[in-house]
Amino acid sequence: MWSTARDIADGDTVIIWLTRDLVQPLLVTAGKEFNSKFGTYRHSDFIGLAFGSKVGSRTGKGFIHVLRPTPELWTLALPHRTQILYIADISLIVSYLDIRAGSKVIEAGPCASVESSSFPTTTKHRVGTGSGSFSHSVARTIGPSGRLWSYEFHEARAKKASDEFSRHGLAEIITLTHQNVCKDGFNVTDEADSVFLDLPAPWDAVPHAKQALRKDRTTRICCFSPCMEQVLRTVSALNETGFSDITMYETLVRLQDVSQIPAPPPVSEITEKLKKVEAVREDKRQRQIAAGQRSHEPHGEKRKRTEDLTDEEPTPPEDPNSGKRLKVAAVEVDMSPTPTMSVTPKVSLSKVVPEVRGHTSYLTFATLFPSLPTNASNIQIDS
Amino acid sequence: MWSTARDIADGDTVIIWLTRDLVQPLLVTAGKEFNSKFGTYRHSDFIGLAFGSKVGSRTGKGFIHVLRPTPELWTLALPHRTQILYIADISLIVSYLDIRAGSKVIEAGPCASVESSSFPTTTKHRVGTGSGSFSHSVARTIGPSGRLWSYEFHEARAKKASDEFSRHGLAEIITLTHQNVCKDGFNVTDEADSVFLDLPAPWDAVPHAKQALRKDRTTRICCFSPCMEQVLRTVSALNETGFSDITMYETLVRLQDVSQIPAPPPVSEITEKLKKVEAVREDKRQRQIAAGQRSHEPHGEKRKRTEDLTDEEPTPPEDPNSGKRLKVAAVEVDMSPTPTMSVTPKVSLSKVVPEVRGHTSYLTFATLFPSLPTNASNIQIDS
Amino acid sequence: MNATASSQFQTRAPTIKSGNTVLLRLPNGDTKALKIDQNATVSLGRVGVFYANDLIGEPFGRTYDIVDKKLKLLPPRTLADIEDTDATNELINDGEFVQPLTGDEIQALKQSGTHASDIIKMQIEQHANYSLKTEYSKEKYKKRKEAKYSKTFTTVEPTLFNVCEYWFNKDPDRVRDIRIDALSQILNMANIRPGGRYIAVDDASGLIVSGILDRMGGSGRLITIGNADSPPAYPIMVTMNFNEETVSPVLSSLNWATADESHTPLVPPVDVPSDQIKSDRQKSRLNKRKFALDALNNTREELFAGNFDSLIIASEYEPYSILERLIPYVSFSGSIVISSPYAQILADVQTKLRALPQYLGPSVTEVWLRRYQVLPGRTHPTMTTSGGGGFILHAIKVNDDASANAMTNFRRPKANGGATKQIVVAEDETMEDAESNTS
Amino acid sequence: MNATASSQFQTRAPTIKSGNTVLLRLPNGDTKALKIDQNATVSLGRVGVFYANDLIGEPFGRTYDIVDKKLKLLPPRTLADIEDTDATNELINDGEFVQPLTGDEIQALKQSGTHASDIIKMQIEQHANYSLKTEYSKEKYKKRKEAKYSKTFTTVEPTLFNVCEYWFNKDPDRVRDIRIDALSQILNMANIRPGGRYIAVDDASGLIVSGILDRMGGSGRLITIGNADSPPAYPIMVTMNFNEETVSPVLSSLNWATADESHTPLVPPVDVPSDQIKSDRQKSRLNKRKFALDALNNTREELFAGNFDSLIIASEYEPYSILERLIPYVSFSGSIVISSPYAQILADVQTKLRALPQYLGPSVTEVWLRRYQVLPGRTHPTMTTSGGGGFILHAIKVNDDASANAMTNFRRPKANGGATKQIVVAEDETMEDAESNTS
Repeated sequence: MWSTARDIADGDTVIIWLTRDLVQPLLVTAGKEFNSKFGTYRHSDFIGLAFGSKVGSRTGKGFIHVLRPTPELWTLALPHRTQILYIADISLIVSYLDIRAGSKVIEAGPCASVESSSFPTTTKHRVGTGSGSFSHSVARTIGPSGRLWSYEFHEARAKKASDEFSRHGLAEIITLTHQNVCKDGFNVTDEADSVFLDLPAPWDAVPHAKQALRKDRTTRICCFSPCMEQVLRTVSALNETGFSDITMYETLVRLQDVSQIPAPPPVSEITEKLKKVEAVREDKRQRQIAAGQRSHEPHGEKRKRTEDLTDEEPTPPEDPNSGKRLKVAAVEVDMSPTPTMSVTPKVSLSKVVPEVRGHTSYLTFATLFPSLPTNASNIQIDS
Repeated sequence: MWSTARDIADGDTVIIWLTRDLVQPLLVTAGKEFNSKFGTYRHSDFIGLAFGSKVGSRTGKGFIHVLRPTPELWTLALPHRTQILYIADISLIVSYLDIRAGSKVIEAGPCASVESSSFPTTTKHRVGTGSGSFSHSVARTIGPSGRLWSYEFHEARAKKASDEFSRHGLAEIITLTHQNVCKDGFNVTDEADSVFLDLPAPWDAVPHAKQALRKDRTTRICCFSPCMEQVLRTVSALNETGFSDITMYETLVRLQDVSQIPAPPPVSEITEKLKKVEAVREDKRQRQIAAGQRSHEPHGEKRKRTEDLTDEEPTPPEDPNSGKRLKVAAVEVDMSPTPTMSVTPKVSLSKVVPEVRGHTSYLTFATLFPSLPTNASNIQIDS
Repeated sequence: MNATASSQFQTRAPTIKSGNTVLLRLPNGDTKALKIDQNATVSLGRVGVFYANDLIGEPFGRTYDIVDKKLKLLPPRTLADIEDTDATNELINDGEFVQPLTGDEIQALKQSGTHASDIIKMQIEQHANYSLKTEYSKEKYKKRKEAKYSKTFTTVEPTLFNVCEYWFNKDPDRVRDIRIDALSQILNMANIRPGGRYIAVDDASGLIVSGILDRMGGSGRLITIGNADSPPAYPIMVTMNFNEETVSPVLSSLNWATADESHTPLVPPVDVPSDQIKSDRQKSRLNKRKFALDALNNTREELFAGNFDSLIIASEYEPYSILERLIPYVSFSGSIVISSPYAQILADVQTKLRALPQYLGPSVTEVWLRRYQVLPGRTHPTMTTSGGGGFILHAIKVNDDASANAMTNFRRPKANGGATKQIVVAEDETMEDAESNTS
Repeated sequence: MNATASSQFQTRAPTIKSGNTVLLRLPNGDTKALKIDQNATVSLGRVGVFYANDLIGEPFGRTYDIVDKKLKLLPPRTLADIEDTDATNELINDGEFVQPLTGDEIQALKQSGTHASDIIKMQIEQHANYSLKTEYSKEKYKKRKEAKYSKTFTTVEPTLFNVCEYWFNKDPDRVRDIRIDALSQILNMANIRPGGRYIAVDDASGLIVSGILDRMGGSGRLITIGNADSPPAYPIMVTMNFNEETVSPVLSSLNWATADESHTPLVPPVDVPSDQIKSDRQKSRLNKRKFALDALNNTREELFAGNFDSLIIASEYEPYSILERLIPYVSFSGSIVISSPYAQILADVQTKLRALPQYLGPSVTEVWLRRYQVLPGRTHPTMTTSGGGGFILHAIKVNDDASANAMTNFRRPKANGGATKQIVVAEDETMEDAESNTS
């Protein structure tokens, strides 16, 4: 897999972190340049630095972070960055399928069939081979003693993924096959510990999956489907094929939006401000009346102005949310809530970000228990 | 509806609040007694008190609160108190169906049909006539100028609900009919502003609902179904019957568990405690060695004991979560996290209660738009 | 439009009137609020321009096509229509359909008067991968494009649900994160009904005030406390298009200074000796001022007299400081409902209320709402959704002076004191000991 | 049981061994953890008693009926079986089926040796409303009752998923509200893999340690820091039934005193002059003590040498105070993962980390999990569920000393200082200005 050395070497894959929303992979190649809106960098500048270093651009304007790849950063760096949200799905699937050091796993990307044409191909929703998210995560978890058989229906995607796995040093762990598993099944029998299907019509592949799973131990399957109708049909197929403990989960992550703000002020603050506004206005009116009375000018313009002033009403702001500052006579009073004292403590308040992923897919899980022994000393068979 | 007077009168329905988990309705009847594990009360003691009063028992042991009924308290006081969770469903339905002062509403409880036998009768999940939650809430909202036609399939339940509505002064607002609406439909035509169906097979009643709804304005329907298969079939029926804007929601409330606890202490606290444990143990060992060396007794028992003591190891607790107090020699050190100073501020921390309602029902909504005019001056018809 | 539209529905008119601010749903799914004035021309940007008079008198909820600035009525969309058009963005974003015309190019074509269907044709022809797609997909893609560039729109009835959804989607901060499920629960928890009497503190642009007024149907009383020296402008009320009778007999407003019982507002004199009145204009102004002052004094008196059914708070100020000010005016057994975007703000309030026996059963709840796409064969929750719809604190105000209510001489004040202290614990919903108010 | 069970699965044995603590699922849905010892008799309360030897050597996941203390192997349950039995409580709780026999009566019958099917028959006969029910319901009710009083149980494989679910359901406080979805994300975010090197602070009964060890497969290094003077006992590891090779080559523990670089632990002398050694017993004890001291010193040296891949924290102490202590030992580009039951605790930490450039991209997420019942015709989310599964803070440790990494002389420290300050804002995921680290 990716380099585990402390420092970056020529030929390493690194992850360039520009901002949280702008993360991309880079194959370090001495002599090449990396250009971004955060400046220009020579690849050779990265070589010899520790993974995880902040690097300033050659012009001194801007900087980037050069990170060691992980399956999670790799997912974050994929073109469809919403895929980061699949960390919830991927990690739950790995746990439920009991994938760990040395596991033998099958995954299959979408296969087209006449039947599936009425179901979404779920390109957006895929975590399978195509995107590589699941593959990289599983390869990391099973390690060098494990095995991942990955099946991809689209030839071009299969080629691309295969190249990528080789570049990332995963060729020993991942075997990629371009095959329609719904029609042609898997190339192993009684060998896999678990199967993950990211297919529009997983029910077509379920019997093949049973064949591929080993029968001497408990094994598990997960079908990843965005729509409820797919789930209902998958559940039937799993049940008919002899899987047990059929269950279904949905999982998501809800990113929190943490803001540090002054503690909300007590309402006494605005009360005092409003009283001040009243007082200022009345004071101004009194002074204007006094000025008007002192004036010996004849009735007319001046008088009228004074009269107007005594009648002065506060100007209603067009929108109380946009205009917090009320002009009262010549005195301005800030009406926004502010801490009464400068020592008002700040508080960190957390809520879910305004817009979140509301659904990825339904995860239908099932278990295939070892076949019952045909004879046993202390155990009686009841079927 | 229920009394709006300030004080409780003989014959009023009140809500007795014993604890949050023990709330019950009571018809105040002079001469009767109310007995509970929180003491004994004479109904006549309540008469003349303000609604919302705390009342001590006649023995001086315990007290209760006597509240004015609201549809929400009524729901809380129902035998299946988990129904309180339906406040989310009921309030959203009222909003979506645009139920307000003067609305004319139809609601229907479960009707049995051959077809529906494969679907759950959802007794547990009903908010319809049977429980009265929805009826009371709607009656409150539509007020004296509104009208609620309530249909109930079970004769006994219909009778019970009818009596209850009369007792609560709702007879003018709610008309209860014992009828199988899936078979026999509703008794009004072109008159209702909205329809709410809490039926195992709502698709059977959808065409009847269309007939009952007025056609001169936009009207709306809601079908309340616990299972996804019911939703799928309802959506089809609504579409085929000519409803538009078909959509589906789920809504829940998540009660928060707020605890006021000392702020989590810094890890320096436990660090210092552990160092103290080390120091105490070493000090004890040194003193024991010194005592052993001062002793002139011959080798043997005493010597062995000292030797043991010098080798003393801390006793591992069987379970670190159960035994926080480590006995070190004769000195006890409290290992639980505690505030370093007595002035450590307390913090209020909030999380969702450990076990919550995960599902009530799916709410399938649809809209029936006014019929298109057959002729119109400035508008061309395109169908 | 229809004479049988019964009188009880005068909260808002069932048809569009001149001066209404109407929500219009555009082909791309956006909703716009536009004022519809008699004889005016209404512009919907790239969707087109039409004569406002065509909408006046129409019922809400209809769909129109704009043809030569005139409106052509279309039948309501069916599920099949939706299925063919709703997933436009899904297809376009999945990276397979690369849009061959840039936005600028399309804009130029439209400005040159090219018809939508021609633009679509051009798009399809230029589409690199298009020939690889099945006939089925082709047809779907065409329909979706047609929808996106069509000149149709739908008027949205200003129900509380629709108006809340519009404002929440537009700017959740302005409505203090109150989603429609939260608003619905707030109104039910506060027992809003025709004829009720309520106090509201609404810094949520008038969303709560709109909800209360909609439910009251012109009967009852609502006093709001605002932050400004002038009457609060609640912009959401504009979108609701209330009839005047829904609002004026019901709603009065104070601010935090005029709502202060200990404060005597400084107002210009209204009782000016008649010999000092110099003009009819001044006289009329003084009359108006007197009328306003009387209204202010009446509202103050009414508030201070108390016995309101509920107090509803959605404020930028610390909620407990508001409770301290306004709780005296709530009747026993009345509800207190406080909304906040943050659990922490309400957690702090709940901790305070638990220690005070006049607040019964304070609870903090988070609202939870999930919408589904229900297209045939493609049912699933919506792919993106709002992160949160807010938190609600509810409590009941009670008369905790049990000794005043004791009917016997058996009562021992001390034992009762103990019990009073214990109930603070008993109200804690995390406690399981139901025996705790036995002293 | 099967020779082809390949060598890489030695993290835990695929079959039940004597001494294992096995999870057993009972007919009422409860799961119990019981130690299975050779030649012992195991009691499952009212479900029955059986000989432990019948389970030893069996693969996990099988279902048995207890007949005369012997185990009779049953085939795995199908969906039809589940449909008939799963809703037992639903039916019983809906108030229509009133249970005519009390719990005590049933207990008495069972103790008198009455067979389950007879008890069911009696129940049915006594059931008041039973005759009113359809034949279909009768059959269903009978099957459900049978399941409830049957003497069957299923062994549960100690996968991380199953063990986490068992402990979380049993007592969420003891696992600090870490639900399986949270645990799974923690392990992935911390990049746990065979051969990795990790530091963990696990006050969650060893749930996190168990997860890390399960994923490491006996290869790599894990140092944990505990709160006690003695090695931490992680009770959840017992339920995992790890092989010895999974744990001992990988796991070492320190406590907060011995993990303090500035502190020299006070330990009894190990280098006692040979003339002072009075007995073989003392000598052996001194050797053991020396071995323990060497191990302690080695672990300390290893920790202080740093370069660990990740730091995982689930502690009752304030997380930032832990970060301050342990962050020096995490390698650049390494992950920091902190779990807490409370959003507020992590919000406070995130606010601190945002101001510190060595923490890249700190984010706080809430986990969200929903389980469904998938019985034919009755698919819906489970009616009750856990309220929360915890919150996770993730950040990446970076070498923020950009000047040390500057490859040119163009760099202007001051401009860079400005940029450094700006990135605190840039990492805030609520900011949309992607240009902010251009100085």
